Amino acid sequence: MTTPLRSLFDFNGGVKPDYHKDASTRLSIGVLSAPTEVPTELVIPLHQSIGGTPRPIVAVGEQVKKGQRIGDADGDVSSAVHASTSGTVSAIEMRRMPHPSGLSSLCVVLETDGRDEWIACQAFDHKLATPQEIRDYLRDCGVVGLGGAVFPTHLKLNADRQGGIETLIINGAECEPYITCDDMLMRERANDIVRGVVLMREILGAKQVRIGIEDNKPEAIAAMQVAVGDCGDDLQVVVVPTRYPAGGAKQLIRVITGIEVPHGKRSIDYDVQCFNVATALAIYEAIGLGRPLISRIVTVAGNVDAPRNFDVLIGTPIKKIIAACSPLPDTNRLIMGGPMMGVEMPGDEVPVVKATNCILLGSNKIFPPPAPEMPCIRCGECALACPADLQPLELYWFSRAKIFGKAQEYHLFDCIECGCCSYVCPSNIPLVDYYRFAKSEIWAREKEKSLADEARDRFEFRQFRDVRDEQEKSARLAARAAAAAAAKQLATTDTVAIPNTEASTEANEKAALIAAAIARAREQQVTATPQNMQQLSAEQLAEISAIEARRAEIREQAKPHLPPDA
Amino acid sequence: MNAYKEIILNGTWKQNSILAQLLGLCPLLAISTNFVNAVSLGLATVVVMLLANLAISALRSFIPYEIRIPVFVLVIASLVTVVDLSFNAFLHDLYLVLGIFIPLIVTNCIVLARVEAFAAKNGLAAATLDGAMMGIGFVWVIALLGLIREFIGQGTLFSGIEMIFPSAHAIQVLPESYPGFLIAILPPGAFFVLGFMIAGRNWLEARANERQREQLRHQRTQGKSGNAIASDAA
Amino acid sequence: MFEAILVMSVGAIVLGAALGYAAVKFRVEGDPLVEKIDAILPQTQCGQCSFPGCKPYAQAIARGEAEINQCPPGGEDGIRKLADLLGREFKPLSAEHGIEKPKAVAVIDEQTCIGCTLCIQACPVDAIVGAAKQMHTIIAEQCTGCELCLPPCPVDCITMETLHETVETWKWKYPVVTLHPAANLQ
Amino acid sequence: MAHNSPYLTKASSVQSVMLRVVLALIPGIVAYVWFFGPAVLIQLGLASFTAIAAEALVLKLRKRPIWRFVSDGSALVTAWLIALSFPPLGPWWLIVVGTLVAIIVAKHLYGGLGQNPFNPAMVAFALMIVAYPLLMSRWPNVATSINFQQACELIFGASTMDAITSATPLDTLRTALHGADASTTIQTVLAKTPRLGHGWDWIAGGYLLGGLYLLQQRIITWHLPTAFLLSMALLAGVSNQLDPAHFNGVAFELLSGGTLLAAFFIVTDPVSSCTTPRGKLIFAAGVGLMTWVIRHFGGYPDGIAFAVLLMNVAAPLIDMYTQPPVFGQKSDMKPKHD
Repeated sequence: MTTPLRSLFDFNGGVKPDYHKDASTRLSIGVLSAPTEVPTELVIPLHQSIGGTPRPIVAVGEQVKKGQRIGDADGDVSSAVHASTSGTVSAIEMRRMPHPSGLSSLCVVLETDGRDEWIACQAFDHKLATPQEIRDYLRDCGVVGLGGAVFPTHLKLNADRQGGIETLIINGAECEPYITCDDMLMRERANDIVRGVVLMREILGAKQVRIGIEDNKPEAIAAMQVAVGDCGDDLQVVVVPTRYPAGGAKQLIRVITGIEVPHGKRSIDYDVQCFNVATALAIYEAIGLGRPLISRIVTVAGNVDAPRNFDVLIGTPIKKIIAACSPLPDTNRLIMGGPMMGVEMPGDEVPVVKATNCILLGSNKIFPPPAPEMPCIRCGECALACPADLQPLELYWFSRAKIFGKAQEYHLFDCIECGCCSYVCPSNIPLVDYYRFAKSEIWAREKEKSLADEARDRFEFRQFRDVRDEQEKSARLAARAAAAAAAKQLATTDTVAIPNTEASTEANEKAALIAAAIARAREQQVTATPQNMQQLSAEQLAEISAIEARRAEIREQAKPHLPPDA
Repeated sequence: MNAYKEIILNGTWKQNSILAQLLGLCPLLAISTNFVNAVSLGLATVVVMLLANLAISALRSFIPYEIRIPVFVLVIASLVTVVDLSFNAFLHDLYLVLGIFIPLIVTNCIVLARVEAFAAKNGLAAATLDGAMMGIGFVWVIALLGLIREFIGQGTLFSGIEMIFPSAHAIQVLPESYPGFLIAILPPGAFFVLGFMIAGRNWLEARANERQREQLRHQRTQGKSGNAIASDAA
Repeated sequence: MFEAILVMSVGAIVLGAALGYAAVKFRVEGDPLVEKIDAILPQTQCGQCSFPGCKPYAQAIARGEAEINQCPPGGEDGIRKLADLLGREFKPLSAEHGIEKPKAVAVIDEQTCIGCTLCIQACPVDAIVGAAKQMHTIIAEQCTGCELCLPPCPVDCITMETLHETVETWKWKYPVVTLHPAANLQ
Repeated sequence: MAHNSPYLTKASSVQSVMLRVVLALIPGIVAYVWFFGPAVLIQLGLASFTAIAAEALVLKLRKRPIWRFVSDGSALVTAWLIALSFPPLGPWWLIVVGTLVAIIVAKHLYGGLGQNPFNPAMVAFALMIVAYPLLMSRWPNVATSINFQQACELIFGASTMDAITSATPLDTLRTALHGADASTTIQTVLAKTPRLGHGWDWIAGGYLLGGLYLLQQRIITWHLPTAFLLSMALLAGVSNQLDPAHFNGVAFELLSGGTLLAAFFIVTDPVSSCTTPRGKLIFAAGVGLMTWVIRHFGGYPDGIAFAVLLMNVAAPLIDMYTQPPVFGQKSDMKPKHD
């Protein structure tokens, strides 16, 4: 399958920054997942994909093997988490996340044993499985989109559709400067990727498959073409022009098929589905080899002596891989992701997660601090550069003035935060920061509003119920009084005292009950151990105390939000 | 007594019909090309406002709520007709210059606004004072505007004074060779000058507010050690 | 003279009649203002404003019977929004109604709870589940942090826990241009 | 907090944009000096000095960083546009007052760089032509050559100039056509002054050259100049066809007055014009239409300043209604499944 003759489409905007990709592609992918290289402690965050936070299913002190599931997906929009190597769970606690906030989230801390012992892996026969079984399997394998968005893959591999989809697109464009993890992956493991692609095609029933690669990666293109030729399936490698952000899923779909998927719509609605090359590999490993997602390729680049790609276990502290590349002394920031969309890390102890495609070291020399911000002169450069065809300058005015309604009207949420507008702005305005601010502010307000609405509804329902109960009660009393009156009329001789002080006696009774309960509670606290535990064996007691401990821990986790670590 | 003081202050400065409320701009902008015209129209407006407030305040308990506006307009129109006829009789030259703007006092929203907002709800003395003070607030602004526009526009003061006092003459302030800044006399000039006057007032007010806040803060920091009630009251 | 008076009178009568008719015919019914005020109030239903809930307070404001600065959970922001909506002057939060606190939720210490159901009755939004003599618990997502359950508890087993920022609730800050700080990595 | 992504930026700045605009004006200025003598250089100097001094003063009053904003070059662009649109032989105070108004009133009272709804240079021009219609028509006669010393004397008021000044070609025509003699036609005027408009075409050529440079540098887009020139040409062409006696031909209309200066340097002012592609077309076509209307039916010889200011008022509204469709919202995109 050679480069197709079919014409490509174009997307508006985009920029052509310096790519700096050569440096990190000189060496082959380094392996940091070998048993000897495994760090003594891995910190595996439970929340590593879009959607719900997985529930921990291991206990502190428990032995786990490599690939053992340690977190169960919470609902359908979530993805499982696995132990990256064998060892002992030393803690389940809040640890700092690779997130710009520097806040913590629940992590499983693994003390590795250096044996790197796999669980029993068994390939999955997707041909015999129902679509639902495939989805559940991939969810439990923790396969998520590895391009950076970490959207659970099982939600996109929707095999329910009758007759399959039209086009399956495999994204090997990798448009951000410095990042080369997909490039290296395609060069070195093209065959496995293609196997994954074939699996995906079979599941989706795609009529055609296009593997889009930017034309600045000739080695990757060549390797993929060889692999495609070997596999015997009619896949096509499509060479797309190099322009940032051609690797954005929507931009790549546009370039290859001409279809524009609007904000709020899924590409499946247009009969297209797009996956990253690394995701294809993960699918192959999950289905073909029965291995869950426990490692990924990470580029280390920027202010280092020896930029290189590594195969890294999820949960490895990033300082571990940085050290392998000898960082330069003037390094002053760590960025996860590329220079256009990456986020700054709060420190070098944070772990590699499924979203970590690149660790970029920055210095004032390679990423000079921006010149002072000047006022917007409405030059329109940003509008020309915007790949989403927005008017960034208008969004900037509205976000800056906090006129959020207007910002939404001007399609703020179509912004993909690619950074092209900030890149070209002659006034050095941090435009994307304004959009991020406006977006998170709008989300927070919407959430607050929905909570307030819910509280209002619940309050109003409660009031309604109180009134209804009152009415029912008075109706009941009236009925009883009527019955009593009737009885009185019948039994004229013996007068029965009808309790007309029902309410007050009721209250008194209640007070007495409460007093008794308090007394009981005090008693219980004094006699520390419950009665039924006296005749138990030592093992049983140990078990009970372990359960108590776990319970306490879960309670600790269930507490709404813990104060951030000092 | 304090209430009257407030009426005076409101009319001339705080609630000034032009600088604070931006009411009645049409005659203000059209007639303020020179000082004499400006003051003449301003005084005519004062007379109407004073009498209108007086009349409406006196009649207020007899006017049904629904038809109050037509009644107000009727009263104001009668008063304006009187003023119009007097101008025609005694200051005919000026009458010709001011032209339509004297009859148009009827529609000046300051007059109707004060009648509706104040005279219809307050006693005779307060209403009369309010009418006079609001009028004076209008007069001094239009006079200053006329003064500035005449000075910048043609370098004279009191031109046209002979229409009122035949023996008096305009004063040439700037040298005869001054080319004149035509735009000051044209309608845009009126907007510019008025804009600067409003800006000036806002600036003064902002400064006064700032000073007040400063004082409050000062008192509060002092009051912390003393009694809290005093600082709360302040 | 007579003619003039006649013309004016007829004009006055006709116009007066038209206005009188309009006043009856086009009277504005209902009060959408209450809804707008209620939308600004935080719906904690805490009663700190001295009204039994947010809606009654909104109605009181609309009638002009309550000040706009009586809602501590709404805070300064809320007062500002109300001031904007109603065209009233901004006032600092009135101290007698409480102080603005960070958002918190109630948590029941389940070891101490005796299952008296008093808190369940006090909760304005039904966010506490439990039955008589059974342990109670609070549905954290639905708790408005109104603190109304604290006083009735006979064993003081309910505490308020301040909500801290998490990775999910974290917000990007308003961009401010500052000089880049010195390197803070080793 | 350090700044966030993107960490890469393209090397461009407001300053470089403004300086390239200044550079683009130079060919026009060279032609100007060639035909009308060095007087315009004096005006350029006066305007530049006044603009920068006023800018620095206002920035100081507004407590803004002075050097950062003075060095952005925007005041210089305004000053040069004023100098090129004002008559070269006008008295010194004319251009000084004009520049002061542009910088202080039209620019800084609205909030400074990027905030002005009106084009400052055109505000200055409009204000001064309304205030001093006679002085604003003191253009040198192409035929008479004026040296530097004479120009100084004229500008700084040491001599009178009636002998050597003349009206602009547009003014000449307008005065003649709207005069008492109803039989006057363009042809009779041209017969009397055969060299009418001579020299202006070369200056216009200079501006065109500068404009092409700006297009090549991607500082301006094609929309604004093209729509402006096309609408002018269309109107001139049609009216000239219908009534050649009273309406100028396309060439005369485009090459005289400030048409080309406006097309590439004034209409294209990004701050006060439209920013959406369709908006730009509407905006510039509107300026063209109004310019033509004012030239032929209005009270002033050239209507560009008024036309630009009027369209400036409408620019935000036009922008609002011409928002381009965002990615995925083009009408032909329909999902296959819902």
